[in-house]
Amino acid sequence: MSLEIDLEQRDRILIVRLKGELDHHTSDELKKQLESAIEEADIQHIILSLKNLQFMDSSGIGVILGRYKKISQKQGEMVVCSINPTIKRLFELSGLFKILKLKESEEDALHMLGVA
Amino acid sequence: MSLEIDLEQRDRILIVRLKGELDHHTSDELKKQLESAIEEADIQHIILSLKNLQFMDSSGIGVILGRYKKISQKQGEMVVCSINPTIKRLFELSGLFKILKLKESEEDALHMLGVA
Amino acid sequence: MTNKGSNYMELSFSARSENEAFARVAVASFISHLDLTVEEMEEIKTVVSEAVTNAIIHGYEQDPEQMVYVSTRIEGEQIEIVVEDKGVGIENLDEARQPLFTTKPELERSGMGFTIMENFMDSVEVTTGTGQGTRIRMIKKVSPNKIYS
Amino acid sequence: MTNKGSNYMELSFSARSENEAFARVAVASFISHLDLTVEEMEEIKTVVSEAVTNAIIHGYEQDPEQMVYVSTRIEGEQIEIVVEDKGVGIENLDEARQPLFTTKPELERSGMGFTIMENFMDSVEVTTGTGQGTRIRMIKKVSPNKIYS
Ligand SMILES: Nc1ncnc2c1ncn2[C@@H]1O[C@H](COP(=O)(O)OP(=O)(O)O)[C@@H](O)[C@H]1O
Ligand SMILES: Nc1ncnc2c1ncn2[C@@H]1O[C@H](COP(=O)(O)OP(=O)(O)O)[C@@H](O)[C@H]1O
Repeated sequence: MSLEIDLEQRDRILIVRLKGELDHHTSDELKKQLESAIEEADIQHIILSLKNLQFMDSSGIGVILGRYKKISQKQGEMVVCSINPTIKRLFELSGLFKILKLKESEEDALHMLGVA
Repeated sequence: MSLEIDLEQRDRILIVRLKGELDHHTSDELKKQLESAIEEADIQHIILSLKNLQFMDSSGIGVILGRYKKISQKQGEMVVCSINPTIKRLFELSGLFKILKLKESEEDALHMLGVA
Repeated sequence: MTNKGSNYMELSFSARSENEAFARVAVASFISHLDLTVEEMEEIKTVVSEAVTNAIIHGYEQDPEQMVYVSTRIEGEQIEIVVEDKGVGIENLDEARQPLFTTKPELERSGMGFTIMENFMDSVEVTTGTGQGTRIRMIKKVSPNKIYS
Repeated sequence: MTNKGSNYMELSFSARSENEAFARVAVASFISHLDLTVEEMEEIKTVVSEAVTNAIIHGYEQDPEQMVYVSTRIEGEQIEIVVEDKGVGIENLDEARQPLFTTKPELERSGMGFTIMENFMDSVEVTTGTGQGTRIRMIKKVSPNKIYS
């Protein structure tokens, strides 16, 4: 059980779908892929779609905060959706909901960012 | 992941459906349930239906041999069906196919025992 | 290390990041017959992951020739998990336990490891010192119908 | 116990039958990144189960206060698994390794444990003696594209 990363671009929004386990070991690859997408594809907003993410620890928080810093320099927003209870508590403990929005579904998240 | 045992009786045939893992730890319970079925329900034949059995080691062989002895005293037969490759090799190594028949499906096994 | 009426396991492994998942799975499998809720199980996997990752990254600075030690004991109403390394140790523990404090921001560490352990477990005891390695002993109480017998 | 260029883990646990599944899962999880075939993985789980069950039933006669030891090393093209107990030991090893030979027919043992280990692994070495415990060292070669690096 490792991490599968699926990236989809819609306008300047990057939808990041994660499946499997996000820990220190798998976070490096995620960081690399997100960095090059943000640089090369001129991404402004990020939607983290975590329906199939079965595990995440604080290494995931680190990657998310790092990418948030990048897109907030471009006045971008970060939205997270379909999050399980334990991972939600990690986000709460870390104060992540002060800087990113929580939505039920990818659709809600896209809607919030102005995509119909 | 432990062992789920599902028993169904048709005439004097006992269909034993196993799900999960059959090892030394779980074999005791299986032995107990089969013993009382053979004694109390007047079983003559046994069909072992192993489609959902994910793991088995030589403890399973022991339980099967023990029950075979019981029903062969009543001129009963034992048939195994829906077996995976690794478990099939265990049966082969142990010479089990000399005393019990292998069939593709429960239907084939029932058919062989004269049930339509 | 007496074992009376309890179930005990200990485990050690190379300080490689691919073993973080192994450590979580091993502990989860060891306690699987306790029938914990999905959330209790997730919490335990998370704290094991935090402590083991810290041993690898901070304790050993990712030297794969070093070994990380994990043990789990199920006894009465509690699960005790110990994660230990023989690495550099922590100089200032009070500071280290603060939320968001990290000595490795360049690795994008969030500084939330200790905070998560404290929130997900009933007690967290740390024994450490410069050059003395670090030992984290964590306890979680489980509901009485899950008592090990 | 040097660790150069290899990935190593060792594990010990109470001699309780519920830990047989734990031992299989731990070894399988440790080697999971090697991408073995389903059958290779099943074979390894089976031999771990055989050796651990023997340690519990024969070596320790099910005394839950005793400990069983399992280690796994991934190195070059091979996986080495060692299962050890400090129990009664085996008096006549040649006899014990015969297919269908068992000293515990009353427990419905099939006497196939050693035969299965020998068939599923590339080599099986046994070190034992009355009162000296039993150590089983098993090796399985894996295909070159699965070499650990
Ligand atoms: N096993 C350890 N060995 C040495 N230092 C450690 C260890 N665990 C934690 N620390 C120190 O404590 C700090 C805080 O740890 P933690 O709260 O887990 O956050 P993070 O791992 O994100 O830095 C670390 O940055 C490190 O300086
Ligand atoms: N760890 C052990 N300690 C003591 N005796 C053992 C051990 N493993 C195997 N033996 C002996 O070898 C015999 C054959 O073992 P095996 O082939 O696994 O069959 P089984 O476990 O079904 O008896 C056992 O019956 C037992 O007498």
